[in-house]
Amino acid sequence: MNEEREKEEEAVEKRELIKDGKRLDGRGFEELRPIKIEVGVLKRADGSCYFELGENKVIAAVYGPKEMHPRHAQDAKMAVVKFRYNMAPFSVDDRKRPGPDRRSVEVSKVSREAFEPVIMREFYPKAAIEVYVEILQSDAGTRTAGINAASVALADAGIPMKDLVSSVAVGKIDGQVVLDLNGTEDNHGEADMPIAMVARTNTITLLQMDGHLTAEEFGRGLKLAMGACRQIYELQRAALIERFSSSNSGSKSEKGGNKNGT
Amino acid sequence: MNEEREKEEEAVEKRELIKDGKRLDGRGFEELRPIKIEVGVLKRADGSCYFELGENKVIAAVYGPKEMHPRHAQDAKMAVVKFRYNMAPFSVDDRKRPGPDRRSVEVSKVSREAFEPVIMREFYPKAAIEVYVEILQSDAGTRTAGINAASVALADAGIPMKDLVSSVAVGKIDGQVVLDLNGTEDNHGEADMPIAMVARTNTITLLQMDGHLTAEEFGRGLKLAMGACRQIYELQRAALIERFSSSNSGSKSEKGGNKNGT
Amino acid sequence: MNEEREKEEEAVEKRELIKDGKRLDGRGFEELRPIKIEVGVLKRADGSCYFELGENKVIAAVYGPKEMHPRHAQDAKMAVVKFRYNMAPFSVDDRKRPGPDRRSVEVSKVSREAFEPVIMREFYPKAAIEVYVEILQSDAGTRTAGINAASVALADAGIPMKDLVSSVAVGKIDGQVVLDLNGTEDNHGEADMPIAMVARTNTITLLQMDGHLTAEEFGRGLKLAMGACRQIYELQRAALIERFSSSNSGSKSEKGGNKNGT
Amino acid sequence: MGLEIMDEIKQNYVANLVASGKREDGRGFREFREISVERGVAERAEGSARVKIGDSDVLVGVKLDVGAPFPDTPNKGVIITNAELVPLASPEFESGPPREDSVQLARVVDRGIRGSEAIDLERLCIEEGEKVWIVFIDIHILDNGGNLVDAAALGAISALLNARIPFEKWGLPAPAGEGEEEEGRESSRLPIRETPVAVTTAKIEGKILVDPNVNEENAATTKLTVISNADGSLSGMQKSGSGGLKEDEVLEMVELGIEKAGEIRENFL
Amino acid sequence: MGLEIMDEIKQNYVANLVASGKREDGRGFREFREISVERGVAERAEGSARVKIGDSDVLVGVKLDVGAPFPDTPNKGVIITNAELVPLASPEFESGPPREDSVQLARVVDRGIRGSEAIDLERLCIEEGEKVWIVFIDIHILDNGGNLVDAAALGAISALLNARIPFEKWGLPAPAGEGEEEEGRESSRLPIRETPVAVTTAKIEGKILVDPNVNEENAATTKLTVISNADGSLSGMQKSGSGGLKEDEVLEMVELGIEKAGEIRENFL
Amino acid sequence: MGLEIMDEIKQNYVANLVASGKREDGRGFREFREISVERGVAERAEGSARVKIGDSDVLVGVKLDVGAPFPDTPNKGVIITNAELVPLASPEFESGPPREDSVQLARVVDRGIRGSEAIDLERLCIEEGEKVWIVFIDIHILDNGGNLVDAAALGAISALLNARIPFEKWGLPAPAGEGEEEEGRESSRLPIRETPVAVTTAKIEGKILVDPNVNEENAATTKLTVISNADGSLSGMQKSGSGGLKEDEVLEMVELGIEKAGEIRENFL
Repeated sequence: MNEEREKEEEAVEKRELIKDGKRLDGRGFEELRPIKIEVGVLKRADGSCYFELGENKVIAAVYGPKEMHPRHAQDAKMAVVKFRYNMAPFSVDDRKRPGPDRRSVEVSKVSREAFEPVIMREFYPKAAIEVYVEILQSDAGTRTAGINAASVALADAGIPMKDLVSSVAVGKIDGQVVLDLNGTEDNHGEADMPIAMVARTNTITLLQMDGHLTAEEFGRGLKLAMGACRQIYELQRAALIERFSSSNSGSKSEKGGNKNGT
Repeated sequence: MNEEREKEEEAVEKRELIKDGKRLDGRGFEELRPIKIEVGVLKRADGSCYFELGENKVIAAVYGPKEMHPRHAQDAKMAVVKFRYNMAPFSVDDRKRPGPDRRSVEVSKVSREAFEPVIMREFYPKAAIEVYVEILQSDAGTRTAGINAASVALADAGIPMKDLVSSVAVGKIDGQVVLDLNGTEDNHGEADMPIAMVARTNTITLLQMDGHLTAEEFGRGLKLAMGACRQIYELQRAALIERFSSSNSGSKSEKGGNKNGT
Repeated sequence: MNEEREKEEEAVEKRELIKDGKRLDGRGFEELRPIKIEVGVLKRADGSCYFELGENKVIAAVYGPKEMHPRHAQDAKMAVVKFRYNMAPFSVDDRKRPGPDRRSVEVSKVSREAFEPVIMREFYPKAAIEVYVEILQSDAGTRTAGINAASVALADAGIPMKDLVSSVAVGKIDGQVVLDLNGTEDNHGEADMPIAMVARTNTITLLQMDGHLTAEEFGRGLKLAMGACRQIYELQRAALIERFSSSNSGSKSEKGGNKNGT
Repeated sequence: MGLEIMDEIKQNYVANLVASGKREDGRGFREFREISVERGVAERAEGSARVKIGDSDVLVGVKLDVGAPFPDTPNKGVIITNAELVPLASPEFESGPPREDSVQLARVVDRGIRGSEAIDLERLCIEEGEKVWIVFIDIHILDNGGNLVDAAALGAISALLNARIPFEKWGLPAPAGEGEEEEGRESSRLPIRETPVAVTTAKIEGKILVDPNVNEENAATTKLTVISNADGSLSGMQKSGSGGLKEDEVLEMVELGIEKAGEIRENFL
Repeated sequence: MGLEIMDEIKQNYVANLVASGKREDGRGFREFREISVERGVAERAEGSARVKIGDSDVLVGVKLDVGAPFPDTPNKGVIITNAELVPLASPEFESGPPREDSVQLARVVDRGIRGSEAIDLERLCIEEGEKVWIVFIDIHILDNGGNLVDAAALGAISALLNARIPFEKWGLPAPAGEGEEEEGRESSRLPIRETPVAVTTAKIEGKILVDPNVNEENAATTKLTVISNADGSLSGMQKSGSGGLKEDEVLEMVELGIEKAGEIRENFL
Repeated sequence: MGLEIMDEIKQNYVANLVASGKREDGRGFREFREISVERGVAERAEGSARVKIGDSDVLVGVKLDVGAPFPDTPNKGVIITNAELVPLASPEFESGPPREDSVQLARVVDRGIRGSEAIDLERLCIEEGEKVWIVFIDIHILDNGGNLVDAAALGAISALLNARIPFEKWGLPAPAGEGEEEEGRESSRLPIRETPVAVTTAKIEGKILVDPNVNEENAATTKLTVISNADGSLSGMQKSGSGGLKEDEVLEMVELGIEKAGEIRENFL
């Protein structure tokens, strides 16, 4: 591991994030990092999901629908979605002070908005649906991993949604548009662009861009990201189907209530 | 400008704030700095005013009467007046951290109390009348400029008042009681005493003193300030009358509601 | 005093907190510091007590039973007890920043829990009983002094309790289990263990331990502390009886209300 | 959170107008409201600009301070962007800790300046690893008539272009290569090398329009802010709002954003 | 905010009494309640005083620390005044961040000490531009019987007069010129050269009276605190409350404030 | 604060079970739920451990930083323990400033590590009075199934045992005496010399039981956490809850705590 890191650092200093047509971690330009999804990993939450994207490790929990507090923040017509993205202090190289900072406030906001188009909020007037995402380990792409986890956790909680939301970033390194930057690529790259999408309808629900891209690169990157979202969507579905089958054999039946399929 | 500043600094080092019977900016002892008043400068606010006093630039907005939140802070007998004095971070030489500090908390309190005697709060039980003053550029005297601006903005918003409130400071430099200290005078002067007054009834509604004065100097300063408040009152009235005339010709008629004269 | 301090410091450097079978302040191992109790020292509070334990000076005030705010924090079955332990900035050698820190949050919590078993909370559903303890001067043992003061102040306020709570710490210095550490002993000692107890029923309502003790030392220390609590209980009772007699002769009769014995 | 009755009526009215191809204030879908930029309005600041776009009124001040660089960029100056949505500007803004709207506003403006490398940060290094110039960009919203982001971003780059480095105040030599052009040599311009411009488009009833006013913002399900540079390249983007966008809508919005940014740059920077 | 029914009844009762020339506790209009000052009550503090005025009970502690001076006064010590209106003292005081009442209290006391130049701050300089003594004045309210300002200000100057500079604790030489008079030479008095005294007057039903108790404070429309020095000069003033004052009322209050301050100074300082 | 109806029913059910000698999950009174400890789960941390006790799930990360020592212990490293009861873990936990539960949790874990002198802090001194290692112990609760303290304390000591000092990252020499045993010599273990283990017992209906689950915690009037070392000595204790304990109950709880700590130490440390 350490040797690997050293080599990486050397390459990075020479601004060589791409070598022999491959990225430093061996991936092709349009290749996702390995993904691992576990559904229903928490007991207290109404729905939960553990999501790994390369070295990112995130966990999402959903509570609700429940009564919205404080009352004056209730919406008489539909449920209010709360979304809290939070990094554990030890999730990054230099310890992060506990509690929300400006970055996490913004990430929470755009992540919430990524779900508002799909959650059937009108089913639950005056209610709150709470989504909590904890970043346990970070290596660039935590917000996309968090959204993917939250999406599965919402389904696990039985919250009615038009469809799942899937999320990934594209970026630019060494002048090349590539999929799903890792931490080294993100630190030394030229652009990063996370998107979230309802894969079945190709509806983009989150779109941010940081850095520098030509309009042509942007268009190409967008297409690339949309394709990758479809891949992730299949993995999310598969994880939920597996959960559904095992859940039917009773492992979580004690929770009851408004679950998908229990 | 720069040369002027240098000369000023030199003079100040020698503690010469007064030269040949004149102040460094050329004013006489009992002379106000130039004043500029614009009414109705903001579109969202129910009333607003831009006020310049020498190099001070302040803007005031009034919202209300509106429902008071939180409800337990309502007064069943009369409207609650809120007053927020705030300095823009770039309004002073050394950047000010955004948000309230102890000084602005105190200034907000005494400014609010300067208006409570004149606002007919009993007309609006349970309501809130909100006054916001932003200091865009500061050169000593911002609280008095803010009160003058707020007074006009309250009238512009059609809030019923017994009369306008006018405000000015007197101070002491080089042993001399003078009117309306500027920044240099305030930094090197011996005393500063802001007052606010209902000019028509000679009722003092704000009175603070900082520094060192004999009782005789105090009495003299008070008279001087009261006289200057009457001057400012005329300027405030004039600005409102002009606004009223132009307003009647329709420029702000879209706002409607409880305006003076619309 | 200064000479005394110097000697103390010297002894401490050599780790000699015990000399010739006596502690540095001349006390025996099982001896309390001098205690002084005054009841009803504050006028606004419903009950109050000033308590000295050696060089510790604390004051406690009780307000209530009164309406609990905010309403959603009310308990429909019983009164909520609030307990705030606070150190004056000048109560310690190095000035303490005003406001609660983590230590005072914890002390407040365990102190509150020390009273919950005895206060007849079910008499006052939806109400709040507020206990405020201010540390004016600190020399180790402030939480026990605060509990002792609060106990008397609760009685002074006429809050129905099953019995008084009494509190003291034991600790270990120079390998010896001793009663009621002072500041020097606490700084250089090996363990500190505050307890609170309902003396009449020998019920322990607070128990914390810091440092290092064998199980045997713990058992011995616990017995020692329980015995000392019984001593303190007698002093508390005596102070209340004295208050009761003088109170009956009218000194605080203007307060009326739900007082013991007025 | 629930909309007041009047807000809802306005919202429907605006949406219906847009559906029928019109806008509340008579503009075309690809048309900005009137813009004005006034530089140097706050004399205590090292640079400042007041930008009005329609009824929106934003004052941006730039202050410079000397401080330590970040450990991982020891030879670069520091940018700190902050926005205060003071309650003076809108009945919806509240006193208290910055809420997500103001955080987002500041971060999007900041992103455009960083992404375009508008400031040559290496030229703000005074002593490597020890002392650099800290550039504070403070956005003060005076009136909210909608589309605050574009006004704030335009105010920020204008204030930066207006700013001088107060090196004499700090007893420092004039920054290399910039001092020559100044007359008094008392200060020096900030090293600005790019002029990012933000353009916000909104989607209402399936239509794309630029520069939404405050009622259009309430009616819009989705907005997209596109920040672009003199060469038409992109240096920042942010979707906001609780709706979704199709790929072709995004591309249309980006194209529109770049076009409008060019016009604004030409006229105001 | 609305007054409770009992408060209102009390307030009317007190106001009617005053209107008929009487006070609730039988005092004359120009008469203070009983005052007591006890110095050196908090032994962990470098100086302290407990002041009671009637039922009001205030403890002031002075702590000294070594720190950096403000950049614009490199050769002067620093004063930091803070007030905690702890909920122990009154059912109206609440836990939480300091509210405007406690901010005002601390600032008015601070103003009197600064305005009168009570402390010779230049003698608190240890090393110009580097190290000076920081004087913390912490006001701790124990019981609120009204007129806290006068009690706090009297406590502050008393605690300052009581304070010693703990130079030995910091391994510093004795401050010049002050060490001689001390026996142990272990500490030295603070260089106090003036004794500002605050006197608060209130206006109730058009009458002016001094040292309002808590019910009188509730009944008063306006209060004026006047801080004055040994020579009868003024070093601070603060009007509070939602009423107004005429010029002659102000002058009467100032005259009364100076007179009463002289009496207090003579008896307690 | 008032218990919801379902909570009350559960509480009564659990209490009645205990009164009749049984536990909700079939355990004996002196029996822990299943425990698992996984070390090295958070790779950005210098040390980490995830501990599950029944449904409780706690992740502890240890980060090391270089900073200044406390003035009164110039030759010792610094421990800072922090707990976040994030709302992910329980519907009762709320966003916002840390509440008394999380403060208490962190302080009790901290107390055990300090009381047992688990870390040889003198070996974390880099340069006396100037530079020492700061050890941050961050407790992140993922799922609250009851008895978080024992899980957090076990996680903390496990993460400390797992941690390496990142001296090379900081350009510092390997800490003396520890580097030898390491292969790559790139980092070095923390100097851990004791393994404090916390065991919490609860009193329900007069019965003492160990490791309460979340329903048992709600039903318990009183809990006692006992932290003990390899030699059976005690290094921390904390009673919580609004009930009281008799002397013999305390002694039973302490004895039970020491016994169970030994078993846990043997199996998991």
